[in-house]
Amino acid sequence: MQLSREQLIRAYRQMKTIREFEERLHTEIQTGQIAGFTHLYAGQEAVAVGVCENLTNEDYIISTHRGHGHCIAKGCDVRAMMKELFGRRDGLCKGKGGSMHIADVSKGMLGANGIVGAGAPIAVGAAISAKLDGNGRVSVTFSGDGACNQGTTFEAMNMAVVLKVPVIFVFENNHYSEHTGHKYAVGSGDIAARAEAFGMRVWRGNGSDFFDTDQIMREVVEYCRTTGLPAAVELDTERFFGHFEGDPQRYRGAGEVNRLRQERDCLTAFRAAVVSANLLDDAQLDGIDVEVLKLIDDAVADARVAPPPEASQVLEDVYISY
Amino acid sequence: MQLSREQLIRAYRQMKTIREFEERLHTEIQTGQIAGFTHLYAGQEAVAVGVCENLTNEDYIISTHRGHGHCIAKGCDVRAMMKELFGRRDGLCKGKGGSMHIADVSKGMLGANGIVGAGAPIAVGAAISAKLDGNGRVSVTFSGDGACNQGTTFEAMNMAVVLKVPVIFVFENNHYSEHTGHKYAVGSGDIAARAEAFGMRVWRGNGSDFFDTDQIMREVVEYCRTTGLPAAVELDTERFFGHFEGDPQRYRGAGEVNRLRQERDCLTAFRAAVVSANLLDDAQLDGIDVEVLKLIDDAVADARVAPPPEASQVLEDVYISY
Amino acid sequence: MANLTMREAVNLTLHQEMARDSNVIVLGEDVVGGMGTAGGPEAIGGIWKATIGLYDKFGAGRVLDTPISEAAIIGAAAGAALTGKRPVAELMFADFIGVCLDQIWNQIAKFRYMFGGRTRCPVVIRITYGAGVNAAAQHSQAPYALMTAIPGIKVVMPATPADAKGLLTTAIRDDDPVLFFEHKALYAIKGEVPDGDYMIPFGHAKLVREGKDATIVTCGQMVGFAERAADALARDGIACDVLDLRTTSPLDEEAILDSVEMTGRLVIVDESPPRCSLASDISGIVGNQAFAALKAPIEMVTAPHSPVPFARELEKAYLPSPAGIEAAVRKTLGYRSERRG
Amino acid sequence: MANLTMREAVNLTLHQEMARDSNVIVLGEDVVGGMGTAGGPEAIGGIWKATIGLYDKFGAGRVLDTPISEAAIIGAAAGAALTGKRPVAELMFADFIGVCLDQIWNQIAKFRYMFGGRTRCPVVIRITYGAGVNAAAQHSQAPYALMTAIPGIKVVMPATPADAKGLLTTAIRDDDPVLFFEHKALYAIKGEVPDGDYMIPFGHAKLVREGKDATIVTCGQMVGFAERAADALARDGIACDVLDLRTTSPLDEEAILDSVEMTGRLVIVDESPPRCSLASDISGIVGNQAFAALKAPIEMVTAPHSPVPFARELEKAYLPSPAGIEAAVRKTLGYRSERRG
Ligand SMILES: Cc1ncc(C[n+]2csc(CCOP(=O)(O)OP(=O)(O)O)c2C)c(N)n1
Ligand SMILES: Cc1ncc(C[n+]2csc(CCOP(=O)(O)OP(=O)(O)O)c2C)c(N)n1
Ligand SMILES: [Mg+2]
Ligand SMILES: [Mg+2]
Repeated sequence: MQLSREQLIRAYRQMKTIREFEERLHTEIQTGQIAGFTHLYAGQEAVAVGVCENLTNEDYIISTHRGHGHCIAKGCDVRAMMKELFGRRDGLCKGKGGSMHIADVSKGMLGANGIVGAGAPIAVGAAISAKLDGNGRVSVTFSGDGACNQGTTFEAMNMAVVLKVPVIFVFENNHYSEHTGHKYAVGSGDIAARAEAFGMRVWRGNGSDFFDTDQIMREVVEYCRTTGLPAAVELDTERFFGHFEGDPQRYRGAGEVNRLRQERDCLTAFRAAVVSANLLDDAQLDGIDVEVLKLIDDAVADARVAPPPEASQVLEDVYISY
Repeated sequence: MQLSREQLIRAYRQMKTIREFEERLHTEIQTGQIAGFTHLYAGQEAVAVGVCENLTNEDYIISTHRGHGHCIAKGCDVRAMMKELFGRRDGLCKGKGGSMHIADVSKGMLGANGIVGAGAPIAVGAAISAKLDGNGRVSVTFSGDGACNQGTTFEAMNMAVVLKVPVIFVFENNHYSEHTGHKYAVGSGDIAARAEAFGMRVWRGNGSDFFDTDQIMREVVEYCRTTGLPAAVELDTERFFGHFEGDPQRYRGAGEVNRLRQERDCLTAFRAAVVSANLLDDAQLDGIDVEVLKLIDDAVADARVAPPPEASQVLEDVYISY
Repeated sequence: MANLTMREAVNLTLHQEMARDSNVIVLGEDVVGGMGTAGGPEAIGGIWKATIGLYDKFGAGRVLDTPISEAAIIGAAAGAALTGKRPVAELMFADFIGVCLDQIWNQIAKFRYMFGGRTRCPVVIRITYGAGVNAAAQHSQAPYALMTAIPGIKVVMPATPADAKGLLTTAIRDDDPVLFFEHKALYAIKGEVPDGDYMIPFGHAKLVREGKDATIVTCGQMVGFAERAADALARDGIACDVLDLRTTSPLDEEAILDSVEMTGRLVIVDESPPRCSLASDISGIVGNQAFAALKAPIEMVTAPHSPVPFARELEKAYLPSPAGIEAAVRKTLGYRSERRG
Repeated sequence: MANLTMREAVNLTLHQEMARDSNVIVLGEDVVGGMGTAGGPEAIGGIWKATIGLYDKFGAGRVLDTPISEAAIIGAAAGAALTGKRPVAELMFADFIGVCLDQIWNQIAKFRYMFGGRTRCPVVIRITYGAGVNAAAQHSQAPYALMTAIPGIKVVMPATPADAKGLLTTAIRDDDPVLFFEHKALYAIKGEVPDGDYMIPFGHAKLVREGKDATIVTCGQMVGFAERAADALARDGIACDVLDLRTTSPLDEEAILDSVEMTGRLVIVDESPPRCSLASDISGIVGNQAFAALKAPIEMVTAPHSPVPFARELEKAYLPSPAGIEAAVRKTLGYRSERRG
């Protein structure tokens, strides 16, 4: 492990924040206060954090319908995010976007996206900017094992190779697209091989292991920054909740979620690794847990009482001038 | 060579018919009688014929914007085709389709298509029918080296693998998409490798050589008919005219077209092969040439004087009932 | 008669038509559900549950679960239709027309025409649409105008479970391509649905309220809104014809013109933004063909020229409301002619 | 002033704007041409020649030749715009909106709104459109209504070389996304084009003929057709206002209403099929807002409800014609009011 103590603490705090954010949403949604479709990221934290800890504030990411984790990992304001999900006037997107369109371009987070596969070409565009500006930035697009069957994802990979731009295609293979298994829907089952066939370098790793993901991403980001070329990473990971909140998950094997939470929890693995290596101790980690829980508590308390948008705001922000 | 004399004669006649059809169109277009955008197939005949000679009347093909060759090879009526290109009332499509939409579904020719990449998913659908009907038919989709970058082509390949349907993706790599070289626009340069990454079997061959193409297609069609699975074939070939009629072709190397016509003419190669192997003689082939030329002459003469559509027909054939 | 939700009515119709004609096939994302999982096929039975039970009954050959590839789904439906099948494709959200428009607009709608009338392409595309469940900008749109504008396809907008059955049966048996819009906020609404073979012809609007004071024309989710408005107005003695179009292409111009010629006043209610909308379409037709009959300007009650917002308060402000419809009727009734003529 | 074709005017404007602002980039299929060939880059200079010379001048970093992947082209433009560039993407034919609608409709048009106003997406998409060159059903359409219907984008329809320059300059400097429709049959038409910096504001229609008898509203290729009709009518002493909209979103309602309030008679000319069209859109607005001023039904001259056919005779029958416009004006003038009122 090449990470400093600060880096380890930061990574843990980020992963834990995502986890608690999602766990809390899961319960808040039952209360009926949060409207719309919500896709929770719990279980996949090591991917978002493993990727974003290797990026600067100035690098770009494009997310998916399952975007909270990427948002938090890229440094978006957790309280403003919570308000957004509650549909509040001073939510991150003024209550206009909601879960599937949560974004903060000022943080290089170019949006969750409700259209599966739409993000990949947009990430190519961000990489075009980076290349043209010569600022060494890279652009990352997250896609699921389902999204890897959408035409835009392929077009984007080919275009990135043709235009030689520094975009990183991160494939989060959580084995499901909605209620369908990836073994069924992904032709060969091998996502990275597809990227490779377009002529880019690819990596594969364990997305439930922060250290593996971090290590790979260090290499990938370094590769893309220095060569200016695209690359792809397939990370094996797990989602702990349903596809969306309300999903009865009958497609899961018996006890599957429990087993995953036991065996494939990136937070548990992280704690075990750093404690056994004497890098951090349980008390320190517990302290972070308390802080994170307080942050989420406060965010929810805030969001609950925050004012909703005015009806008149429906017509604001359509154009800059018209 | 495993082909009978009849088969050889048929193959030659088909290739020659395509060639003369296109050569004649090239001159007819100069006269201004033929309107619209026309993409000529000359140079690629061994592909269309090598593929279609291995199909039955009942198998399906879907073509591209460069569709005349596929049409003829699949058995469409050459006179009706010519009338269609002249925009005549009793053209193959009543003058409504023209070059880019020429079709005869009764012949299993599901249409030229003006939208690059649109044919591939449609071919998957035809293969779904074939599978469901259990009639052993296969479905073939032709795509260029340009079309292989369009999202629909990838989606179709993946879907064919997932649904396990007998569709054959024939990639005609003529090294150009419009005025762009395939080395530039096709990521790795290797089209078949992309198909392979979806988990299907692939073949590669010389699409300027009828015998190579025929041999491969025999294997491929046999494979798809018996397994019911998809496959892909990349065939290296050459186009002898511009992308469309009127293209100044400045992107070509000096003398390139002449050289290709010298060295990569499938008709010349065919003749040399069958004559040197004593399978057919020059006189026989010359006889076919004369017949073909007469057919084309007649078709043009017919088409020139055929009546145009009535203005009122513009509103016919939009719906079956409305 | 059975009391069913619209979702159940759709499901029942699919069962009946698949049983009736072995050429009917169903395809789309998660229309089976659970493929390649430990839970197994039909573990979920379709994200909207509209296709539940079909896989068990008719098998993998006729009920095809697809990858997330809408362009290939619609294209595959097109190819199957050209070769003798009657595919019913499911598009999970109407907003996804964005990724497969070509196959609808440039392929399916045009095959027959481009091929000189020498083929048919009997595809049905079932599309879930509309706002009201806070699904925000990319999962709430109502792009039926975009589809109505396309020559070569028919557009169906059921407003009740019974209509869903009658119109879907007609759609599946129709030899032209049909886009069948199912409003997600109507899925759980219940109603009496006729048993057995039940077909409703296209191009015939349904008069759901009768009245000589003004005409309200609408379709889909807005029918219920218009009925509420009409009922409220009725309490004040204002009687409206409320026409549920049922299909927007073909459009029942006769029924609209007949009503407007009687009432002289027209309100069109449309869930989409105003520009180049179905509301403007009908306004243009009526303004041209019933000009002399009009006693007041045609009022259009539509969503605003904005994307669909997420927050409850905003989405409520976005959607046309019964109160807004009522106000429009009162406005047209209050109009006093000052026409030069 | 210089006498230029519309194609040259577009090319000149791209040169000027790229020279003026280093954030302006150009991308699309064959916008360079000859990449990866023996002839080398710029060997052809863009299929429409509208982008010729840009690669030589501004280099591969700012002039990006792309694979045939329209969704990725428009998506890449979106991403570049979100991160500070002003991309001008070329869509070779408007019909290809079919394969990239999502990126226009659900992404570019909605980013600012979905993100709560906290970003901008200054993309320009140049789109070649329209019938008249026998390119048949998939290469001849005029889907500006479909784009006009989308909240969040602006739609520009230049009818002359000068307007092409003035409006494209404005489009590139605009902070909102703009769809810029170039009619392929107008590319070779010549006209005087102002030198230097030349901007035309959006939302201001141009009065190209003046007359108090009737109003003709149109845009794009149809402007020339309408002028021919107006000139023919003028010979019979019938004087028409002919309004070239220049932009359909924003729409210059004022100019239309002002003219109709004067003439009382309106003919709208639209190259698209009739349903949910720009013609119906304007008809709806005028019928509502200038009801009292209308002396006759609004006439709409549009293409029929059919795909675009191939054969010359059929395409001619498909397109609105100057004679058809003339007839519509005569029809509206011949109308004698029998309104009940
Ligand atoms: C174009 C499009 N098609 C379908 C959907 C519906 N949908 C939302 S998420 C999803 C599954 C995505 O699976 P995957 O990419 O593996 O991401 P995950 O949900 O596992 O994070 C689907 C089909 C959509 N939003 N957009
Ligand atoms: C979706 C779409 N994009 C672009 C075009 C314009 N276009 C027509 S043919 C062509 C090149 C196709 O190249 P390839 O697939 O190699 O076929 P070839 O012309 O070599 O036969 C292009 C870009 C189109 N018709 N459709
Ligand atoms: Mg997944
Ligand atoms: Mg090619």
